[in-house]
Amino acid sequence: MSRRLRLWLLAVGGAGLAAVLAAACLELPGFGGRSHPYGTRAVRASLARHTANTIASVNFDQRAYDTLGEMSILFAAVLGCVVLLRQARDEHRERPRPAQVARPVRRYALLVVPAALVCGLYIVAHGQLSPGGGFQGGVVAATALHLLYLGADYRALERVRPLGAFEATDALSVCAYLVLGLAGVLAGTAFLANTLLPYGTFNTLSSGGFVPLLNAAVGMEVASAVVVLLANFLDQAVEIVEEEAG
Amino acid sequence: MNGWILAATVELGGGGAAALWGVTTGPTARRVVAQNLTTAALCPALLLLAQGYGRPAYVDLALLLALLGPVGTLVFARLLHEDLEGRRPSAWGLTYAVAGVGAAVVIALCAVTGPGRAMVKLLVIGALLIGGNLIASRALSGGFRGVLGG
Amino acid sequence: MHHLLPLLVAVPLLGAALLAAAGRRLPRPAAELTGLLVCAATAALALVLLLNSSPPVVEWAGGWVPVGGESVGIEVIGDGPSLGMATLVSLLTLSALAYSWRYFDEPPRGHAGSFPALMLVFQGAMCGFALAGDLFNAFVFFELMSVVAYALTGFRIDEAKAVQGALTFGVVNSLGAYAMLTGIGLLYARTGELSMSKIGRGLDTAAGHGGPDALVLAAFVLVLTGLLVKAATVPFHFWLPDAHAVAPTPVCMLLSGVMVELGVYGVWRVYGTVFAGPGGIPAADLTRALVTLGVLTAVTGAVMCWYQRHIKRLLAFSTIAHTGLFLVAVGVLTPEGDDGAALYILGHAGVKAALFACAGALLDRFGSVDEHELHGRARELRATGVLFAVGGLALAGLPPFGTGLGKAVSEEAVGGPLTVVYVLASAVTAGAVLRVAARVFLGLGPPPEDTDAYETSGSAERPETSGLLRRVPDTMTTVPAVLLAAALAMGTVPGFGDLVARSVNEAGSGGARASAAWTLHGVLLGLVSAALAVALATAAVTRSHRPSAPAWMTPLRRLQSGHVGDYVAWLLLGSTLLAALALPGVLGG
Amino acid sequence: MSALMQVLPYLIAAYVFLTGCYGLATSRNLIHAVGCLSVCQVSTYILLLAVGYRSGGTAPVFSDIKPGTRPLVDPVVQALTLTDIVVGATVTALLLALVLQIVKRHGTLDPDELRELRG
Amino acid sequence: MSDALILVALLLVAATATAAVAQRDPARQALVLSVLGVFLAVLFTVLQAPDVGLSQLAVGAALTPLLIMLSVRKIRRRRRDRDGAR
Repeated sequence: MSRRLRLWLLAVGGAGLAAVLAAACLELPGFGGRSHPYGTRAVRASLARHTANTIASVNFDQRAYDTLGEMSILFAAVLGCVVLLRQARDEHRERPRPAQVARPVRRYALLVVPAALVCGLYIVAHGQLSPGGGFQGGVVAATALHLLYLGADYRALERVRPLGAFEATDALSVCAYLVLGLAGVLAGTAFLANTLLPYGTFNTLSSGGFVPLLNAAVGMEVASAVVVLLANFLDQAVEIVEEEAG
Repeated sequence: MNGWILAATVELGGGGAAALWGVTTGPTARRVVAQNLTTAALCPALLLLAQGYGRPAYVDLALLLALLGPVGTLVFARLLHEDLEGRRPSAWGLTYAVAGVGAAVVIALCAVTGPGRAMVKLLVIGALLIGGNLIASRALSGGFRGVLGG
Repeated sequence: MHHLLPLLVAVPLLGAALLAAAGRRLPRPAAELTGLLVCAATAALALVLLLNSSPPVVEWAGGWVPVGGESVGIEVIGDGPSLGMATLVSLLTLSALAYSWRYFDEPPRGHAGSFPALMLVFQGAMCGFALAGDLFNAFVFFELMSVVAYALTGFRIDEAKAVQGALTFGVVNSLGAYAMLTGIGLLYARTGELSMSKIGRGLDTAAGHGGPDALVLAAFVLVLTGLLVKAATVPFHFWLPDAHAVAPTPVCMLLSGVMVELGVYGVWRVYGTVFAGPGGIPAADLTRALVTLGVLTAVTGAVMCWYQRHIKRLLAFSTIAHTGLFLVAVGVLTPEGDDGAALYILGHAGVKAALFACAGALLDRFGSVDEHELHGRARELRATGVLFAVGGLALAGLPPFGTGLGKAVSEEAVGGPLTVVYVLASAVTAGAVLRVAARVFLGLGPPPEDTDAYETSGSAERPETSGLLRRVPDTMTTVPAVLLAAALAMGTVPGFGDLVARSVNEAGSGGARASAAWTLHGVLLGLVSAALAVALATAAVTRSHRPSAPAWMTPLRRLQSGHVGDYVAWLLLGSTLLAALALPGVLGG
Repeated sequence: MSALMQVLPYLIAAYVFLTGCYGLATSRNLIHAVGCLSVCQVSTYILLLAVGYRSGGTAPVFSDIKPGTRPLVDPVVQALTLTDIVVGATVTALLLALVLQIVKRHGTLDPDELRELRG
Repeated sequence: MSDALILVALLLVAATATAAVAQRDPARQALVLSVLGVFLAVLFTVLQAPDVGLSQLAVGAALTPLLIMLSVRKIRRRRRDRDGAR
């Protein structure tokens, strides 16, 4: 199809969809309205289970089944990337040459890596209390690890990154989440039912029943998944070379 | 209604628009500098917002931005070093000005919060923000000179 | 019992996670055996639940049973259609895994478990989507199923076509999913709920006596865009041939056999639960939209199918044609239509998976799936040839295959001139399959000449096994044979049709009952289709020179350009078309 | 001002979606196309959060406020958006992986130059 | 007043999204996307969704640009190798 024809199609389709969307926007309840029945119920349910962060309660208790799907998406995507970015038949690996980085940058990186890891851990651990949680903290911790690549070089990163262990952790965290869910079925309540553990004291680290456990499982999963994901992309960008040209 | 939110609006409007203009025009090297300054300009806005809404919990966002913003810039500095070669961008005047704004905001907030854990957190954010920014600027203006392979 | 419903998702996911965790240590046969066992266990669980699904059960994940009609949890539906789809998914995954036993040449080094693990995640995702009673949950599993499908489609990274098809698939389906999510956001804004049944009630309450408004229309269009992209309805269908022609054969069996049909199932479920009330989209408008698009899909799919030479691509277009037929049956909104679509989907899954399995055998034996190149070369593969031909006849709806029963019931339900579409679409697609069978397995007719037409040939494909096979392994003939036998059983086991009809109607049509059994009318129409298919195939094979595609076909073929940008433009146009088709009811209301 | 503010966030979400689609359809570079797809997804975040916003409300996170003292915004849409962001990141990663393989096998990033899978 | 703040954040996001689509060079687009991530985080804070803001910062400001830039680098390196071999 020619570019011109495609633009015409796009114009017609886009205009139609724009009209539909605009008409719908005018019918939507005004921005900032007060009616949120599900939201109100969610807040009540969260307080009843002593979870200070309602969003964590929705994610890891009320709609924990959605989060199972979400973490499976991440798990599947990592598995998919490992498969798609594997070394093909006509490729080989080349050791990257060591990089030289200005000293202040190197120092900054070495200083910030532990700070970022602590920060990531803090965000995961306080997930059920303050904003944050397994996902956010996991990404921070995993991304921070790559400061070693940015500030030093790829070999430094590879030294602290046993890939097999991270892959296994990724999968085992998914297992842990599922096993926690299945515990509910075995106990005769329901899948992912948060009824087995005491709800604890409101606004403390151990409150919310199994919310902190699920949160930790997601945190581990996300951190190791992001490490594996980035490792595959880094391998492509740095190590893997195609054999013949043309 | 309070002045904190007003200040945040001004900071967001001014800093944001400038950052947007900087990152969409000009040579690549200039754009990376603008990307770096976005972090520096918006992190104080997040701190002001947390204060304005009366929600100390929102400070975590500023912490994360102060931590990850420079990391993002280092990504570009490392992976775009061919583009940065030759025309080393530096906007030291602007960098110091933005860092100054950040410092001023942190100091003002410290004065309001008073001593305690919250103040320590603010100071950590301030240190990370300003330190990270200066380092990232340094990296952009030649920190990776002589980088090989990897 | 109902507490076990979410296990249909949890068990395959657990199996996949264990496989991935142990993947580095596990030898390949152990990994594949684990995959088979977990899959079989899920299938057994689905069957047990299916047998206990009358009356329909509902499970609240997390144990958030509604208090005073209000819940914060997620609804998981266990009625006949949802568990039926889950069972179909599980059984088909089982057969795909059995088919791929010792199949791929080279699992990624150190990741022997990754293919079975991905297949298990795929199974879990499709089960989750089938069981979802909550709109956002449906979106999550929709996306999970898509993500796995992209990875599986691009599995053979050495193939230029495979990675391109997977990317097109990924972009178009993701965009469809985002459209669906936007629609869910609109519905949430109006009703403040996420459970499908509560959204439906919320829409009715909000509309009062006024009927639907622009917001309902937009939400309908956006949610259906997502589902119809999955169901490969014209003009959202372009990704399907590109993806199905290039995916590994066991994956094709799942994609064509059940994933696409899940889109149709989603349309049925979402319309029936969310938009069927007075505050939703009026029945006449839905019928107009679905029947128009369905007929368009059936015709386009059938015509394009006829002019393919790449065998897997040909089968992919035939899936498109049949999906159009399912949509028409669902679109007439009668209990009989639902029954017909359900039976047709069941039969079609077995037949289409068997046909893909046979095409896979050709690919691995000869390194080609090109009709012209393979002319007469596959004489030695008697068993595969017989299966392929029988599959073709079953595709035409020859009684007593399950496809025939489904087609007959659907034809009865739609009635009138639409019957012609059913007969023609199934005859043309089946004719194409039989033509391939005659040329490839029997070497009938003169070898077709190559033209430099705008088309994808299937020559010089890399086999999926390590090197070309010397003989086709038993699994590769047993699996299609079993699948065809199952399709045959669906039409012959007495009472099967009624059983399906009863469980579908119990869930969907508010107690209305229809019976689904062979009628004289249906048998005759099935015979007519089959005869027509044979006639078409004979005519094509015996013509002395291959008539190149007529001139009016060229624009149609050019539309299938393999270009992501084109497909995105079509997606937007399609949603506009959908809105236009559903508009009268909103204006009138 | 306030009448406009009633619908503006929704309209901006719709605008961003269509802009992303435009970029996707006219893209000459597959990496750019993947970026445009993530722009499309941004629109869903904006829409969902705009739907859940409540004037004068604050986040339902009770680590630093007492329950019941202030009006609250809707927590459910926030949870949905969180899921959505994860989905977006993973889809981006997966599609980029496919793009890398396309470059290897086809030697080009321009969708106009991909000459397989036609007709 | 808070309306004005929301307005500013929304307009910034809309403008940046447009710019992200208009930048045809992937490396430059990644820069804009990273800025878009930060603006979105601010918008989410303004809409009282700090949790979402945090994950947007983590994903949008660091992870996605890193992924895109690694892809760009791979392609550039490949091109360089090809040119060198010729």
